[in-house]
Amino acid sequence: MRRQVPLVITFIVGAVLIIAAFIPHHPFGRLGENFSLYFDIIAVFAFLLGGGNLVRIHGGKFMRGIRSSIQEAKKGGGFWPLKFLVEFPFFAFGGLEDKRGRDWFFSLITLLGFFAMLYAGLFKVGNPDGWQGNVTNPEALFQEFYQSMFNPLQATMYALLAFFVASASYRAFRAKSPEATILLATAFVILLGRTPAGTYATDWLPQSLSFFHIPNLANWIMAVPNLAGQRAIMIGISLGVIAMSLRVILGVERTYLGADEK
Amino acid sequence: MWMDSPNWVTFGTWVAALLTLGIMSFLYKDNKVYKFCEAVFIGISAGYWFVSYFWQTLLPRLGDPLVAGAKSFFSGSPIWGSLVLFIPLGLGVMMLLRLIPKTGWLSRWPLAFVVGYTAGLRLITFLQSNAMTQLQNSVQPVVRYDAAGGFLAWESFNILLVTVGTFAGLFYFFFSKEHKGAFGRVARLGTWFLMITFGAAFGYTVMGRMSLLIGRLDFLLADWLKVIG
Amino acid sequence: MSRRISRIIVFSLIFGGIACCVHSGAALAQSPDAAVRPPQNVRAIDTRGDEGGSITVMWDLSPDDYDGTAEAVTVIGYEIMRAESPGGPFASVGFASAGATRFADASTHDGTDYYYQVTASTSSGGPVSPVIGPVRSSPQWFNVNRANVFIIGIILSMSIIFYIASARRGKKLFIRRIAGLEAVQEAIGRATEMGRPILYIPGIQDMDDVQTVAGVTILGYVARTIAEYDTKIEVPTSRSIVMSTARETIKAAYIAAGRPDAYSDDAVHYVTDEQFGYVAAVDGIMVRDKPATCFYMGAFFAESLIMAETGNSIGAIQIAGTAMPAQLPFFVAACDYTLIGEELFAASAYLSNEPKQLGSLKGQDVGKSIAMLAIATGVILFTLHQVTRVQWFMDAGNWFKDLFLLN
Amino acid sequence: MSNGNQPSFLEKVQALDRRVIFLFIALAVSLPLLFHVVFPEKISPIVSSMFDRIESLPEGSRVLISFDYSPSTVPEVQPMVDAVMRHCAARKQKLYLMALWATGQNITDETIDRVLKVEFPEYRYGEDYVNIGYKSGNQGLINVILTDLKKMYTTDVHGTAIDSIPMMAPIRNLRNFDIIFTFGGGFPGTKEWVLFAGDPGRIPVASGVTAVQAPLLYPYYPSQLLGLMGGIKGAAEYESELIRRYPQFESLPHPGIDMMGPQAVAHLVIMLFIVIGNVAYFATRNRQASDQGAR
Repeated sequence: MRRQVPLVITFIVGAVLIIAAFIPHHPFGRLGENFSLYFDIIAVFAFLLGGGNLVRIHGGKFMRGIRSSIQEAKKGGGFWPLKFLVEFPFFAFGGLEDKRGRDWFFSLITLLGFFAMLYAGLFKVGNPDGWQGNVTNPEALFQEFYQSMFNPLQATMYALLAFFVASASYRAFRAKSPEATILLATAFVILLGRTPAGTYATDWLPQSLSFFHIPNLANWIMAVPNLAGQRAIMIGISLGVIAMSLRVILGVERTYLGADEK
Repeated sequence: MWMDSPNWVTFGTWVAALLTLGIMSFLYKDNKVYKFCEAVFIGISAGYWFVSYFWQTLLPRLGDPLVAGAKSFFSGSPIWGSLVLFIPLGLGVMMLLRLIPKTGWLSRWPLAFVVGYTAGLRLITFLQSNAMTQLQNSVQPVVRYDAAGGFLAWESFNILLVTVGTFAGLFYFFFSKEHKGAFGRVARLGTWFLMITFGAAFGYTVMGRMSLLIGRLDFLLADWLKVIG
Repeated sequence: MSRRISRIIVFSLIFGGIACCVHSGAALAQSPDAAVRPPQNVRAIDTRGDEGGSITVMWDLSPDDYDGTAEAVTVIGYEIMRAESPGGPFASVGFASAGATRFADASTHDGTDYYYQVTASTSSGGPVSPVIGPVRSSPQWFNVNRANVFIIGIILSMSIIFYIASARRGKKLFIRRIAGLEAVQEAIGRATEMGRPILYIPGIQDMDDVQTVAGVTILGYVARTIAEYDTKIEVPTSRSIVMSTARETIKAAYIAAGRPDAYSDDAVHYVTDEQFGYVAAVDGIMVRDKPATCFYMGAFFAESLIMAETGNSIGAIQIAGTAMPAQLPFFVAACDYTLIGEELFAASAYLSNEPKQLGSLKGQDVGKSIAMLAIATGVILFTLHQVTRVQWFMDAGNWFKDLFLLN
Repeated sequence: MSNGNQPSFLEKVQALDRRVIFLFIALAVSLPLLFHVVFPEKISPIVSSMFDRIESLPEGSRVLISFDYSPSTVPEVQPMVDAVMRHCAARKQKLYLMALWATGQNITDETIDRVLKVEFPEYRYGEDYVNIGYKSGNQGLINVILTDLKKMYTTDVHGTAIDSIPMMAPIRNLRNFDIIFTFGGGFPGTKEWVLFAGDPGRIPVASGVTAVQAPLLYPYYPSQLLGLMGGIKGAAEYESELIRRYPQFESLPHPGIDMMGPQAVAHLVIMLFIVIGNVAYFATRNRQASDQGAR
């Protein structure tokens, strides 16, 4: 029973949604839109679980960590709050893999960041338009946090890719097999085609061989063989998705639903 | 406002610059500064997303319509539109029942809804956008003539190559046939086309990734250190 | 529905545009006072296959519209006028450019009687057609315009369902080895030997992406082996629903392996919805916990390479799978094994080793065969037309190609 | 493996610490930024065809520029727009500015304020340039204005009647323009301009798009598209050709060229590492083979 009901729900929701794609009449015509709204709402409720999980993990680390730090400070007597404050930096920046949970400091930072953002956002702190103001108003504290912290962190994390494409191509582009050689050669031509060097390298070629002019060759690769590969991947994916969806709707695949205890 | 004062702007730039350097230090090795930046990032981004969900989904799409529905209920107007919203509200609450061990099994209902929704919706969208559109684009003559009747060898060759490549690629994806013999050779050709696709996409993306790094370095050198104009 | 209408408009506009513009240069020289005739044979019907609220008006071109031979074009377009009584007042509801022969008025109320007339617009007013009507709009129960999607969907679905059913009846099916999936067992074994954890990333999208569903189901089979081997698994998620689903999945795997007591919710934890915040955390987990094996199964964006390169730097065995074409090159470059597109969706069926799941893989192959057959048919028809110049091949090819037209 | 336990130099190179690569990439990007390293960009035919067209058009020719993009693609697209605008203004051509994207209208104003008003103060609004702004309708809009521009545009962005703007007098439809430039990176954009204006109206269409979009549009060149610029590289090519012919522009910002310096060095560094990796790989493989042969 506990397992049957979810299977029936999945089947009905999936099947109805498929059929509704062909029925313009109310209420089926907008069923997809409505279900997508339901999904969004469920996702917000689920966030209470996710956010709760985040707070629980880091709250736990923080509590355990600070307790052991205080105990440490209490050892050997004396005025422990003062000792705690003096030792705090050492605790906070102890070893990276601190077995005694002294990296509670980082959990504290996460919690502070989380609640600061909630405070600034949910109460619209500093919003010139007050409660009615838009949460994305650039003058509010929420957006100020976004600009000075969120934005640089995100952009820098993204920018790390510049380094990783370099290290990945150094390691992966070795002519170890025919496949690897093709991968290497294609990437090399395209890379060359993106620099002035590509233009100069083949500039001397006569007009009749203009195809081998690197920028032309790069464009040709993008437009012809690349297209063929893309198409095969796309058609394959569509069939994969159709089969996956059918397995889920028909209840053939049910791993995600969990199992009954006992 | 106080946030517009030059000191505050400088402070904001310094915070941004130090966070930037902190993340970049990870390239050398993991360290405390990176860990600090990571902790900040996780905290504020999780908070940021929740605030966005709250103001942009929960209130306008559930809260406000329900309040409006309650108002019209008391004024005697029809409220069907907002009654329907009790479905997602109920499913959302069921989601939270995980927290109570006895009712935890009920949380599978919203999960079942979500997975059924995804399966039904994606089946149709992928059938349309991937399968049918690609098939439509693939159907074209592999022999071409220009308006005057002259044979367009190069164009014809290219289209033939795309068609052959698509077929070979699809051969590679066959699961119920061993990649052996003639079939195996075509499938191998398919992997070559896939490798060209991957190599091309890789090489082409490098420029965009470098632009991101240029953007960050430009911020550090121009906005923060002011050594370039 | 409005998409369908806009497609109709687009198509009529393409042909209309081509038709009228070739000669519109000449039109400028013409005196606008020359008497033009109105559009002929105006009809109005309820728009087919919609949810109501739309009426399609059609007409034959004014004889003074460009007809392929005329030297001059004087009609620059058609103004569609509507009223609720035959006597008017008529108000414009839209404009179609010269050469167009239909217009969908999407501002009607179902059940109301409407009357239409169409004006052939010139730069100085223009003649109007006779009034037609009444006509009403109404919603339909089947969208005939999508009949082709319906039929192709049925064909592909049936081929998959057929093989699921026949496998269930016990028919033996051959499925080839998939290297990336054969490596799963070995990769888990390696982590067990080394006493290091396994990191599983189910993508960064929510459960409404079918790739995430695939990622979570694969997690189910991976977790089964992990439960048997008693290896530690870590699943950081970037979405809360994925966290809940992954917990259910892993728990079920531990129960199936007969070790429900070994399961703990802590294996799966939420990090943040933010793409790069999530990656920052995953990178941190990698360099600190040093997992022996990393799985990346699901939908990925730019972060794919950040994770895969960091995973590589700690010497982990990495198995990736995604249907994001833009990220495949990076996984191929940085991981030991990569499931490409369709293989990601086949993985859970393959790993389950259940006949009916494997049957669906055979069904997918039949689907691919049908797709190739369709491409081949169309290509041959059009090529024959090019070579032989027999019009019939062109007509047949166009008919065939339109089967895959979305409208 | 080579004899002994010590890995040879070549083997060390093969398993190079990635931080060495990181260091080189950091230098490859930051040094050109610091020292303003620029490379002579050689203009490719696909860009020069449109440059030459502008160059060959007589003074007072009518150029339509459509701003079909949003702020998110400004960093990539704007350098191309600035370069083309400068070129047209230097050639004293009449600029007609419009947008298929709602977000394009503000960018148009911003570009006018930054480029035209500052660098070409003699340019008069309504006589030398006009901003007719954004209208909805995407390709439908193109289709209508192909036959009758004033059907859709009765006023410019400031609400001035089109008929009272001097430079609009000779314009009846798109065919009255000598060239159409479209800048963007999505829908609607270049494809729509080609299919709905360029092809049916036989009007030359030139385009500047994001690097991601460019490969999808190459098939239209040269029969349906006069020329195409893709991303920063396209901008750099156009800018350098512009500076070569009009040295007075050298002092103005040329973000395309500036960005291409670090780009080119970084690309070369990556290619260099690929070559080194392969040389080391083949060298050790050959030595392995000969070692085995000797035994």
